[in-house]
Amino acid sequence: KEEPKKEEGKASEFSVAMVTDVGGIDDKSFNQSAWEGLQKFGEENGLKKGKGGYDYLQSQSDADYATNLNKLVRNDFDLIFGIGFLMTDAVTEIADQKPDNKFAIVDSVVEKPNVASITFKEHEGSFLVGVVAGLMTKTNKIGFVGGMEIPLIEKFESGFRAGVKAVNPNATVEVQYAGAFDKADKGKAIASSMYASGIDVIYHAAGATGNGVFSEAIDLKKQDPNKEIWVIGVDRDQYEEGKVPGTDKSVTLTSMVKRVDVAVYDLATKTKNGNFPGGQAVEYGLKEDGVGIAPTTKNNVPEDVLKKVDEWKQKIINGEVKVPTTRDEYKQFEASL
Amino acid sequence: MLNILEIIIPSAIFFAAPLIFTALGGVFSERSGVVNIGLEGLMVIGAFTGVVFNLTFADQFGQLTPWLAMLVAMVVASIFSLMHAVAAISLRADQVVSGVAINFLALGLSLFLVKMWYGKGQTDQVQVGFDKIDIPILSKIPVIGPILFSNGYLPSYLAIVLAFVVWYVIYKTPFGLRLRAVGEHPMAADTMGINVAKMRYIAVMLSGALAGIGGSIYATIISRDFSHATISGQGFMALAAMIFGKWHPLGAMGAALFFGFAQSLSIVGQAIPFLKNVPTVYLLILPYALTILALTGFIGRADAPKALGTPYVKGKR
Amino acid sequence: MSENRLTNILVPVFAVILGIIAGAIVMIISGYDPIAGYSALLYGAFGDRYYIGETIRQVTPYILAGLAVAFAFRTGLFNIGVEGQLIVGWLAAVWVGVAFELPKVIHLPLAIIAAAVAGALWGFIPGFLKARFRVHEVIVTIMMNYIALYVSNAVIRSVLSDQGFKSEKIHPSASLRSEFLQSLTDYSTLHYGIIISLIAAVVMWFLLEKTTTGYELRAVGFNQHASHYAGMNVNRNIILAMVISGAFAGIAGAMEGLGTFENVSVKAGFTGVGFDGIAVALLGGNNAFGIILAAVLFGALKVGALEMPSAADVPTELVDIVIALIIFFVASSYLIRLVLTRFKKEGK
Amino acid sequence: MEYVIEMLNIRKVFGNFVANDNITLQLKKGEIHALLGENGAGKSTLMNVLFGLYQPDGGEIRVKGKKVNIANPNVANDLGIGMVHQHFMLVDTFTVTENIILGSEPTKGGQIDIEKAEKEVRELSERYGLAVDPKAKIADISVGMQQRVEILKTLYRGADILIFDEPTAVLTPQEIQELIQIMKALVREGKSIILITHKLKEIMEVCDRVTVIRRGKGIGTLNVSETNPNELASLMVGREVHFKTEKQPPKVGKPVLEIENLVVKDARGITAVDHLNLTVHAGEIVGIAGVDGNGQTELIEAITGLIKSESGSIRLNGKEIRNLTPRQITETGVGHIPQDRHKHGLVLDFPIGENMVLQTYYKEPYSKRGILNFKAIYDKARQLIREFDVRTPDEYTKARALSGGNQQKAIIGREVDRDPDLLIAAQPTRGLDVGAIEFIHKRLIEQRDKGKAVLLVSFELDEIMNVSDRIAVIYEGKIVAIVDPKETTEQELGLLMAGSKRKEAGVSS
Ligand SMILES: Nc1ncnc2c1ncn2[C@@H]1O[C@H](COP(=O)(O)OP(=O)(O)OP(=O)(O)O)[C@@H](O)[C@H]1O
Ligand SMILES: Nc1ncnc2c1ncn2[C@@H]1O[C@H](COP(=O)(O)OP(=O)(O)OP(=O)(O)O)[C@@H](O)[C@H]1O
Ligand SMILES: [Mg+2]
Ligand SMILES: [Mg+2]
Repeated sequence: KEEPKKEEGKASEFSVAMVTDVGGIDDKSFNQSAWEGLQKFGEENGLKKGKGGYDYLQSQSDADYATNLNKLVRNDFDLIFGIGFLMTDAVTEIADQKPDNKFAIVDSVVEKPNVASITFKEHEGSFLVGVVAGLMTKTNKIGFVGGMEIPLIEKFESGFRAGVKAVNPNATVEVQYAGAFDKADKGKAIASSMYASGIDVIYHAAGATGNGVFSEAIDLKKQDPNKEIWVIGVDRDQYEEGKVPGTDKSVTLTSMVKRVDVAVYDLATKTKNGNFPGGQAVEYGLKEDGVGIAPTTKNNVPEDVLKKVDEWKQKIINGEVKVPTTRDEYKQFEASL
Repeated sequence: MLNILEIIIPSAIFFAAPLIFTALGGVFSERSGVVNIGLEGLMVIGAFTGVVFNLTFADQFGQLTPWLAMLVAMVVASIFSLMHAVAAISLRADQVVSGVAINFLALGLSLFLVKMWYGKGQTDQVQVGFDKIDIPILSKIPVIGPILFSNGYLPSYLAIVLAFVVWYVIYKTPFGLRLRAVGEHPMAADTMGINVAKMRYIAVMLSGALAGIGGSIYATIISRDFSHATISGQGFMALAAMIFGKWHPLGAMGAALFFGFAQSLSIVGQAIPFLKNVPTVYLLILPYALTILALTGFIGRADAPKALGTPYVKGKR
Repeated sequence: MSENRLTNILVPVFAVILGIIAGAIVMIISGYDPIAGYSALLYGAFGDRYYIGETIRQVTPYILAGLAVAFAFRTGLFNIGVEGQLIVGWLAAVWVGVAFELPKVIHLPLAIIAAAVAGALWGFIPGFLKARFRVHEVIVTIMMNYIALYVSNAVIRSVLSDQGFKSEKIHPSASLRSEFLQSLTDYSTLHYGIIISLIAAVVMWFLLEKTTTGYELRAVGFNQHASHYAGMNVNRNIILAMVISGAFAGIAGAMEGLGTFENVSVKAGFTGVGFDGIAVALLGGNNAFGIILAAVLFGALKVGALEMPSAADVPTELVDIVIALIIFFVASSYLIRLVLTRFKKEGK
Repeated sequence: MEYVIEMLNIRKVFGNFVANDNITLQLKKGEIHALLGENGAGKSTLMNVLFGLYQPDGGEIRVKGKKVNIANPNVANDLGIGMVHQHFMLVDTFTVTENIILGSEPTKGGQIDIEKAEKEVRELSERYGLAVDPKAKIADISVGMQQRVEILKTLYRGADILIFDEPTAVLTPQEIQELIQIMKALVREGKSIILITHKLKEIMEVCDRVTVIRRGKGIGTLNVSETNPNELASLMVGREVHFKTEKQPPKVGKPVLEIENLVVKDARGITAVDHLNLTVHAGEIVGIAGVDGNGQTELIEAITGLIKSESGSIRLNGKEIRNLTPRQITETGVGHIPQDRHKHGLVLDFPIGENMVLQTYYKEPYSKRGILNFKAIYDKARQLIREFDVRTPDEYTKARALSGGNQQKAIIGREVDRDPDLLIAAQPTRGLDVGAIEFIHKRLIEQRDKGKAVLLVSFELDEIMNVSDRIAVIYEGKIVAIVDPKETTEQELGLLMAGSKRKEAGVSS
């Protein structure tokens, strides 16, 4: 259970809460990250967890989003986050119904005056890990495992492929979708077939399905410690997930981190200070430090590669390189190389 | 082509192993006349117990942990299945209803405990899993060695061996004969001095034990943690495998391997050149469509044990 | 006779009470406050007109899913495929809701019928395979669930959207939503679907108990040989039972598509409503009226549970435990009956 | 006097119902002792108490003078008591041997020693003249052989006291004779036997003593040599019983059922009915006599449309009905009292009332435009219950709760009430007591007298001889002889049924 927070910060004038999708605040992904941001905000402002402070509600099914958002409205939270693109409709609807309340949505855009939208340039972060993969691969065969084939994940895919191609035109990227974000068995089977076919780096954007990718890589590594195979994590720093038991090594090459916590913290602070960006869509990219590669990358990636990554990062930030977000854009990007 | 088989077959076997264990459990239970659609829930308990044990005791037991976790999961799931046994055998419950209750309870209880113990919706990742192995000697056989005996997990091979053991037990030993008698005609068994209730209790608990193993190896090898999504439908697939295999241990194993094969084909298929342009949805539904086709085409009707689903009440005609 | 009927009613009531008591014990053992927990639950289900609206909204598909399971059950078939039939029904309803623009009196019924037909078709396949090839309906319906999930996702992606993850919103003319109901319940997602599901319950009762078709279906469910002997077409009845069951499930999907969500999105997994329908049907004793009550109970538990973590710090999973125990006690009704008879005897 | 079994003042109560009310039965060593009573008199209950399936609520049991408590069948087995149940206790999917050894299997290294078991079974079967095939599946063997398996089960366990609960109800005359020989052989080996049967002739033939019970009460024990069937019947029923059913000479009319060259295959694809010819006229009862398994079942199922026939012709009142659906055939005017009342005759979980309209529910007045009219249905049910003396608490009671005899009466009521031109009755009195049999025979004759054609299939020669106006003997799927019951004997019929050709004319093929 939650450790009791400082009690003196009694019902202050500003309260904030979020609704997670079914993943919950410990999904090792954006829900967890968002909650970390909210916790940080709450603690720094002396709020307590619960009504009148900061809080979250977890949804048990798609049908719960609206109910949970509504519940938070009823509990008079000043700013209410819907976490995840799945919540788009529910946020749109409640924003209409409660025009006097302030809402925010992460990973999607809702065009309402009382909704602030937060999205990320996942393609930019993916591009960077793509650069890492392209430079680190020995076999010139790289894999991408997506959760579901939806536009959001397509952004990861396109950015990643662009990053690989940019630094290593000879490398091929094999793309597979598991069809779900919670099918570790499929993740494992896909990883197994990819590694068996000579792929040595797999980037997963597949939530819990990615657990299977990690488990396969770890098992292979345990069987043959000399095997050079890697996983690239997503959303958070997944270095720990890649730890090979009995060693201090990790199969995690790098991770594409998405700073939902930063964005959530940011927006909550703005709103508290009376600068609620209602009706706006704020996009967090490399420039805003909203996406990037994990600091643990240095454990497995040599200095010169990191340097290259930094160069590309600068190019993206100053607009020299426009990272593709769809497959069509990727085709153009590829042609332009 | 061989290369493709080297990819498909080991992954088929690893997909199939938890299903084989669980389906064999189902064979015991249903052969004794007790419907067990609670297999899903029993797998959940197995997965939960296996992961929690592994996380808690990995430091003490080291490499032995996953095996001990498997045994503990077996015991706990078997105790849990007692609920189904009491309801279905002693309390004459509708066995389907009781099985549904088991499924709900297993998931609710284990997630409740996870929240209580770990303060979150899922456990951490287990650190000590089963190792991938090449079976000595056998894996050196040309052609089939790499396909069948390399890159596998010991529990997977154990599952296949167990199917033969179960076959032996059910068809060659007095215990098996009595078990089948109880499932076909409990009153006849009763008049022959066989304790129907006792046989059924044993059978249901065996089903719990085996489903517990199935769940725990699934969680340890594949998901590595326990959450609401760890076991999602595998128990039902095992049930299907058991019916598909006509309540026969080797049939159930064959069906489970078939599911594993279809599943693995649907994944690896995306990488096979001539399947590459097939829309993914066709590959995704492949395992399920193939199963239906197989049932329709060449398996035909399966006869369930005659007394399946009916509580035995002494002296009732 | 009437004493028997009384027992039939008392059994689920006792099961519910025992389930709730057991849930309280679980809470006490694990260090939660059962009174706070249940108060939160109750408040979250009925404490406010908004919550009442949400509860009724949740009850709506439960009734239909329960009817679908029960209908098959009564005719001797176990339809685990309600989930898949619901998904295709949902898809079909939204498809019609998006693709056409018609007057409401035509559009709404058309969308619901489309859902019923889609569900019926999904039920037809296992029914047909059972009738024609004696293939066990349990396996086929399990497999059909997965096929429904993947196929509907593919359709949403490639037909109902441009590789997107959800369809457009349905036209208002196909919607079950109503300003009136929303204003009545302070913007809950309550919609007119509840009326449809209540009508469906009456239809099921009437069809099964009062018509010759229902007579045949029940006869086939109990004894195929005697039904064949009596001149009934056994195979036709097996198929019909699955088709009607599937139609109920399809309409349950329409409730989600035309009422609760007004669109359909790619699903990562099952909705669970179809599986909960099994429990609803069983608790409701597979009869229409019982199913309504059971659906209300389940709906209230599910919606009310959302209030428990925030108001009483109790994990929502507790409700799943309570539900499971209730089903368990219903299953073990023999025990309750035994106690009841003992009690009655002593009372005399 | 040495008694091997003494059941003294046994009382057994089910709920409020006293099934055994202080019944006493004493069995001497080496005797065959009959237990006689109407359906539901409590015979099976008493024997189940002795075999340990039920616990008595009063009285005591002594075995060889020693008071015992038979808590379960295992105890009974240990005391040397074996029981051949009224409803066979055999696992269909097992072999003969597996059924026999079940529960006391010989093993070798933890594995069933099936060879040893088969050898023992073979030895045992030779010793007592109980011919069985140890390797055959129960589902594939005849009822007679199944019964021999039941007997072997008890002998295998070393029983020397054997209980036979209505063993002859399901047997053909030949098989009954064989069984009688077997019982005599068993007694010669020093075994003692309790035999339950409704057939007084059998009692007279093989039994030494007989105990009669009526409605749960013991009426008394008699020496068979000092009594006669009439006395036994009236003791059992409590009134006079007529064995020969009175009937007028038939007024034979036009042909109703005409079968020509009918060929039917059984479930395994073997020809069961082989170019069979048969005609049944209005106003006559044709009885089909034959040993079980000579195509009777397939013949009836083909006529009633339950299975498809290969070729030939079946005409009803001149109209071809071969391979029509059961419903079309029923509507043409065929009524059918099926052989297996639980499987075909009734939906056991329906109330009696709904069972009464199983073929007519879709017609007025029972339904109109697809809506059932329960008032009409239950009115009809009440009428039939009254007319056919169906003993049931009410018309809402589930058919399952009725005794076999009453279930049968309900079926007959339903079929007769539809007023069919052809009534097919298959084993209509199997397992019923004399009172019920008398009632049913009267009803069949009543139909005939109303100008209907009746086709009766029965393994009971008595019944065939008594009720039929003409007897058609079926052998290997053909009608091998048509005889007049007044001009034949049981011996002759028995020979014909066994396939020996008749010298005189009248042989049709
Ligand atoms: N398990 C039971 N529960 C309740 N009542 C029973 C049970 N078994 C038998 N009875 C009652 O006991 C009576 C005697 O039944 P029993 O089977 O002993 O009759 P029977 O003499 O063997 O009849 P039959 O000649 O038809 O075999 C029945 O009429 C029935 O009312
Ligand atoms: N288990 C039981 N519970 C309640 N009543 C029973 C039970 N078994 C039998 N009976 C009652 O026993 C009575 C006679 O049953 P029984 O089976 O002895 O009849 P029967 O004429 O021998 O039937 P059958 O021809 O099937 O042997 C019926 O009235 C029935 O209600
Ligand atoms: Mg009887
Ligand atoms: Mg009897």
